Amino acid sequence: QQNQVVRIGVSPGPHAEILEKVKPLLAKQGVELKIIEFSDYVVPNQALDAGELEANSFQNQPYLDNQVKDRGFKIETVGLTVNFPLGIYSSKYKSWSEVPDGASVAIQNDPTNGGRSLLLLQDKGIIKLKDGVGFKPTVADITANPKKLKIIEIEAAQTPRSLDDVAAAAINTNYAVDAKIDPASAILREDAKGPYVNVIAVRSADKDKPWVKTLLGAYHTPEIKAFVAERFKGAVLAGW
Amino acid sequence: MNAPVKPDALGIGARPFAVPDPIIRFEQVGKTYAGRSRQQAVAALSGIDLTVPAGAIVGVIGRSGAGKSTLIRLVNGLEHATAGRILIEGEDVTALNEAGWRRRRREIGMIFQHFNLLSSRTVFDNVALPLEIAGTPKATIASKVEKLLALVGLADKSGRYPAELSGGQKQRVGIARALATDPKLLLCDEATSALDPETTQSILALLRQVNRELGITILLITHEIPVIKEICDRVAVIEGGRIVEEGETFAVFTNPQHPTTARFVEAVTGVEVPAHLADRIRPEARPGSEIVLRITFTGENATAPVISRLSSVVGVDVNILAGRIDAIAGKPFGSLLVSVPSRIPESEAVLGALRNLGLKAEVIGHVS
Amino acid sequence: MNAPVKPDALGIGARPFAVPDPIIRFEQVGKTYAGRSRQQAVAALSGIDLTVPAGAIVGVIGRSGAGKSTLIRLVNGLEHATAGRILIEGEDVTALNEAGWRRRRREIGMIFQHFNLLSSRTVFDNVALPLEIAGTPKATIASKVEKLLALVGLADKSGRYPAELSGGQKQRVGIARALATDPKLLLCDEATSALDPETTQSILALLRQVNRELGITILLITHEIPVIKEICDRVAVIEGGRIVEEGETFAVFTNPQHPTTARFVEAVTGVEVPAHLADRIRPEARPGSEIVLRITFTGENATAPVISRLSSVVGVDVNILAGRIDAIAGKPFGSLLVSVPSRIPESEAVLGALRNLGLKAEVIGHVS
Amino acid sequence: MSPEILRLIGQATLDTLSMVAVAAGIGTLLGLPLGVFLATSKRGELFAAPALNAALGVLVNATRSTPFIILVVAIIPFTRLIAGTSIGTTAAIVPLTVASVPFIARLIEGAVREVDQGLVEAARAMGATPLQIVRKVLVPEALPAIVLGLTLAIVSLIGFSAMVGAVGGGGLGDLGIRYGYQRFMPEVMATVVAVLIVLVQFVQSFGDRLARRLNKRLRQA
Amino acid sequence: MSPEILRLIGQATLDTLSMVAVAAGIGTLLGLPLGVFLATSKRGELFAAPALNAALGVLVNATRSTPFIILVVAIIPFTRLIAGTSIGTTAAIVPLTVASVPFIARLIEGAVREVDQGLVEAARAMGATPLQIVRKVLVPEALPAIVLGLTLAIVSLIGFSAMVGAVGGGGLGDLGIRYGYQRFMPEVMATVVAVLIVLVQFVQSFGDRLARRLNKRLRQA
Ligand SMILES: Nc1ncnc2c1ncn2[C@@H]1O[C@H](COP(=O)(O)OP(=O)(O)OP(=O)(O)O)[C@@H](O)[C@H]1O
Ligand SMILES: Nc1ncnc2c1ncn2[C@@H]1O[C@H](COP(=O)(O)OP(=O)(O)OP(=O)(O)O)[C@@H](O)[C@H]1O
Ligand SMILES: [Mg+2]
Ligand SMILES: [Mg+2]
Repeated sequence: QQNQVVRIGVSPGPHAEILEKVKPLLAKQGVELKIIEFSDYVVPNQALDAGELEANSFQNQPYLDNQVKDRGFKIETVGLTVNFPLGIYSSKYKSWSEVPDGASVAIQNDPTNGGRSLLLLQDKGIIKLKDGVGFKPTVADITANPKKLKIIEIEAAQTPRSLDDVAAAAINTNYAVDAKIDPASAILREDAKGPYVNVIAVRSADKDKPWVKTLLGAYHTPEIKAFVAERFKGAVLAGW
Repeated sequence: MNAPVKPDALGIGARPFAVPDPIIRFEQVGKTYAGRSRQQAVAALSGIDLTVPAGAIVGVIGRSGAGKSTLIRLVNGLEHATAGRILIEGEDVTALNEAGWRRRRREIGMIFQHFNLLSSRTVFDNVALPLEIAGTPKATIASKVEKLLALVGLADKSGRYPAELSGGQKQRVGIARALATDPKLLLCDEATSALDPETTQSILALLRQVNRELGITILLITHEIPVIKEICDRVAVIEGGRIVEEGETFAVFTNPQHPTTARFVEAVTGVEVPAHLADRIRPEARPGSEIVLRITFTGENATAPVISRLSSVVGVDVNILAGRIDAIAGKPFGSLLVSVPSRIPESEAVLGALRNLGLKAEVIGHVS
Repeated sequence: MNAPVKPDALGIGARPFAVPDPIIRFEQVGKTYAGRSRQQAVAALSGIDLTVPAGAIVGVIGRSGAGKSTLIRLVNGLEHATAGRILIEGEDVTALNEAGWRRRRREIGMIFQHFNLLSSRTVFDNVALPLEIAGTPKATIASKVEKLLALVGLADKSGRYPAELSGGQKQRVGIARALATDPKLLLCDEATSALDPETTQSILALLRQVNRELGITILLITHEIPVIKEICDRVAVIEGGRIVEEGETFAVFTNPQHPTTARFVEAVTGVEVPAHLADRIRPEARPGSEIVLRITFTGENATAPVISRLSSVVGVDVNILAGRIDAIAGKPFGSLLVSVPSRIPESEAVLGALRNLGLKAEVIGHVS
Repeated sequence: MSPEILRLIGQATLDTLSMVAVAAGIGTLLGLPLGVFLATSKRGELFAAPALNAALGVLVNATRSTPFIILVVAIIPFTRLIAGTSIGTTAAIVPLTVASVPFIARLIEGAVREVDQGLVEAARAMGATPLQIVRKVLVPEALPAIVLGLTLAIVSLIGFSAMVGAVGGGGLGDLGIRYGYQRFMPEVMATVVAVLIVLVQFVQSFGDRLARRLNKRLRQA
Repeated sequence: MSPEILRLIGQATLDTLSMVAVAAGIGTLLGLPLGVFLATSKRGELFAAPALNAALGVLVNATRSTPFIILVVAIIPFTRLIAGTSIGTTAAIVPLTVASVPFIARLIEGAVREVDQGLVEAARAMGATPLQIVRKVLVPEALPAIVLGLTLAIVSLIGFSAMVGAVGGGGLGDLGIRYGYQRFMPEVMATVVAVLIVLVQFVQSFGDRLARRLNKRLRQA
């Protein structure tokens, strides 16, 4: 019995929901999980670094690396969580080939998701990005855009709502599911095995604390895997 | 306008032949202000009967808080009567709605006790306001306003804002504004209270002129007796929310029936004993003292050479101590405080002579 | 207080022995209001020399817009002079900062022309305000305020808000407020303009009382001559921003030097020809017509039995047409409009007799 | 800073200006009558219509209480109807305007309530229609306060417009958040904030000055 | 709706109430003197200190013009100093308060500017100190307008508090955004908005009523 309180920062949505399921499992082992939702993607890292959280679970590795590089946080990954494959959807066209030149494409306006969408477009040979931009390209990094696509950046949760206004929109799968869009209807889709598996991060100093093992142990259980599969119906994939 | 002519308490409607409706008639009007929380309601007016004939200038006097402003504000619906009814040109306005009032108000000018000038408008634009509201063409407005400003002596203040004016100047803007639309009826709430006597005179002359030339009826509130005296045909005296006396100005002032009126009249007739005399007056005669008499002159005999006749007929020296002979509504009127030797035969003779001349003479006391 | 006593234009400081500093002294004071954009500046006052001795009641009269309010507002620093200097108790206040003014103002009460009552405070709390500001204890405030409200006749309005008061009631609250702190100096800007004659009398009596009993100096602005007449020791007449005449009230009113003063005095002495007479007056005599004379009485001979002597000595009927005999600053004073037969010997005799009595007599015209 | 970023800042400034200008303009156009009506339609007032007053009050409160982003989503169909799309700067103007109307209305309501009732009485005594009273008395007399209120509203809108990044509205606030904050480019953040401060400072000084100039109640010394 | 959601809504309502209450309370405490000072410290005014006035003006404008999320992050060290943490409801109150102070100050400035200068003159003529003038004249006379201004501010804060989700602040707006907006649960969104409307409606009615009761200038018929 550890009788330990662990404050964990999450983004609203699947991360929070999954951890709600982890919570009772941990409680049995004497770890009280306090889930704190943030609607921002910088504050959870900042709060973790400052000691106001013990862990967070909302980001993927490339994003974390960037944050650490930019802001010098002393935090690091201790385990993988889930992956939200990202797709490009359209309510007007059945396949990407139908999308005409000069069409507008909505992508997310936060660096991670937006960057991911741009990388997806590059992977599919639709645009070219500056060499060596890493995981955080911006619209400004586009070097070739033969289809003359108009890239429109809007909030991630807003992209499903913009489908009627654009030719195609990049949508995180979790939002697609919530918005009752079938993830299978994507006209472009990230490869399942991308670098974008989300992680649980803790302060470097804490990484060997016993509760970290307990937390990961409770997370990486078949029960949770089953919950993810059942609850998100393929939109969120267990990444461990 | 077309309401049936009914007999009323004042007897005007009771005449057997049709008379024009009075422009305003109050019938048993009362006004009670609802009190704020924990404060009592205030009965500002009660049982008011008053008639303002078309074309007349009617004055209302009364002490501070008597209900004068309330009375005048009932006439253009800024306050609503809580009892009785008010007829304007025969129409019962007690239950008039705002649209109905609007029609009426276009024909009624009002000079406010507190001016109520728009701070955001220049003097010119303040006077132009009622004309704009009435939809008068711009060019007409300009000439009309300039004429009015000249009349009230403010031609040079045309472009100024109210904040740049003196108290009396503001009042004059209010007067010009009320006259701008040549209303049928003009309500004046202390229209000259902030003005010096000379300016007051010129404003009263202006009011008299619009009354005579344009037939504008004027209901005028004031506490300045000279103003009433100067231009009012009729006067109502209000006290504690009731009209205690009403009638032709001359009749009311020469023969006041109510103590309030009498006190007001004292001020105009100057029978008040001046302070320097009051100290010296004794109730009983002393050797060599003189009797102080107050002689009241009413219209007819004031032009008779009373004092000089007294002297020549009775053969005593009549010393005028104080007093006033004035013109009220065009008729001379007043009273004098005189002293005559208090020796018995002479004083008796003086009092007798005065009685014979039909004058009221009152012994105030003795002075030595 | 301790400024060196210097000779000045008015000669008061020139006396060889030390005299107390006057409470206020204006020395060549000017005040120009800067104009708003595109409007000219207004020279409201210029070259003002005026002395208010401690303990005196000094009146300022003048026509609307003459600069009276501006003058009074200079005394407590609500406006700042743009020329000359002002001494209060010998201290030059022209360059006083706000803290300095604050000290002074605690000793100066002011009644505003526009009342300036706080809408958010009841009558009681409005009167209490200056006491609160002066840090008076609560209990003292309560008794003081109640006494004052009773004095101005508003005891029953204590809990009301200004919006519930009549014009005159508001003015009385302003008066009570100004008196609350027993100031050394009281500035009254048209303190009684909204009051009826009786209330005015009682307020003036109150002012006289505080002047006599507490030695409060009063600088009083008014356009009501009776007010000046009633309580002012000295009077200054202001016209177009300049003092055109200044002196003891009696002297100024009996022997006005400036036409403006004369016009004001006309109002108080009633020598104005009443309208009903004016129409009938002709420049030339006709058979059987009478001469209309204006006889001016000054203090000394007003008590002499002039009219009756005329009658008995000259043997003519003297008909008093209009006029006033009044008390100005405690001395009788006035003028009468009389008519005497215009037959040559009698009229000549009358004029001669009047001259002999030292009276000013002026022929106005002839009336038949 | 790269010329690209500078270009972005320039564009964002233009976007902010156009969004705020249009939202404030239309907000005033609609908020003014609404505010005046709210101020004058309670029982016993000029336009007495207590039921409509209450209804509009609830509508205004509803719009004011809905979080902006939820408002954006809730009115997407309306936005599409007006702007033809629900995303981009033009589309962002619609929710911004919808949010500004009740805000401006409340500010104007407050200003109008302060007008001396004696002046309204004077106009009524002249037989003025309610509309004339509004146009010739209430609005001109409340103008200095209205100008201060609009200044407050415009400054608030500048802040508010940072939220329209959600629908790709762009503008300075959004740029500051996305580049400066999320991408950790402190110099972009600083520049954006500096531009915003200058902008707001300018709006505020102008508003203050205008309000003073319009206030004819102040005595000039 | 699940009982869990209902519980969340209950908690969020409490969070919103506490955040807004504290922010409005402290905002008023600080915004009132600041607003009064801004209204009275220009050249030639009661507290004439044009330089300080200008400096505070810029500070207020700076705070007002910085997008809320940037403000939140910018003042994290300060938040930690005050609240001991930079996340959660308690911490969220700090930036909310910081944002509310200049907003309330501007509203109060506007209200104070409308006070009849004649009354200030009357108090000055009594020898009142500037502070006495503020306490006995400016604030009481502006009170109805101040109450309306604070009502506006509180309603705005309720809206504003939706943004504190960024630091895990919680509250109704945040709940609406997280569940209703991000998780596409329209019924949560609707419920949250309904609660917000009721809340705002209550605040607004109360403010309106209080302002009317405090306004002694209105004549009672
Ligand atoms: N703030 C101002 N700006 C410009 N002119 C002003 C200002 N205040 C007063 N005046 C002008 O200065 C002159 C004197 O004004 P003041 O108020 O002193 O007159 P007053 O003698 O008190 O008149 P009243 O008896 O009508 O009150 C007037 O012509 C007035 O228009
Ligand atoms: N809104 C109100 N609420 C309560 N009482 C009021 C209200 N208005 C006036 N009164 C009271 O009604 C009475 C009559 O007021 P009114 O204004 O008619 O007096 P007035 O004769 O015009 O006096 P003044 O000569 O002083 O102007 C006063 O006692 C006053 O206090
Ligand atoms: Mg009155
Ligand atoms: Mg004056």
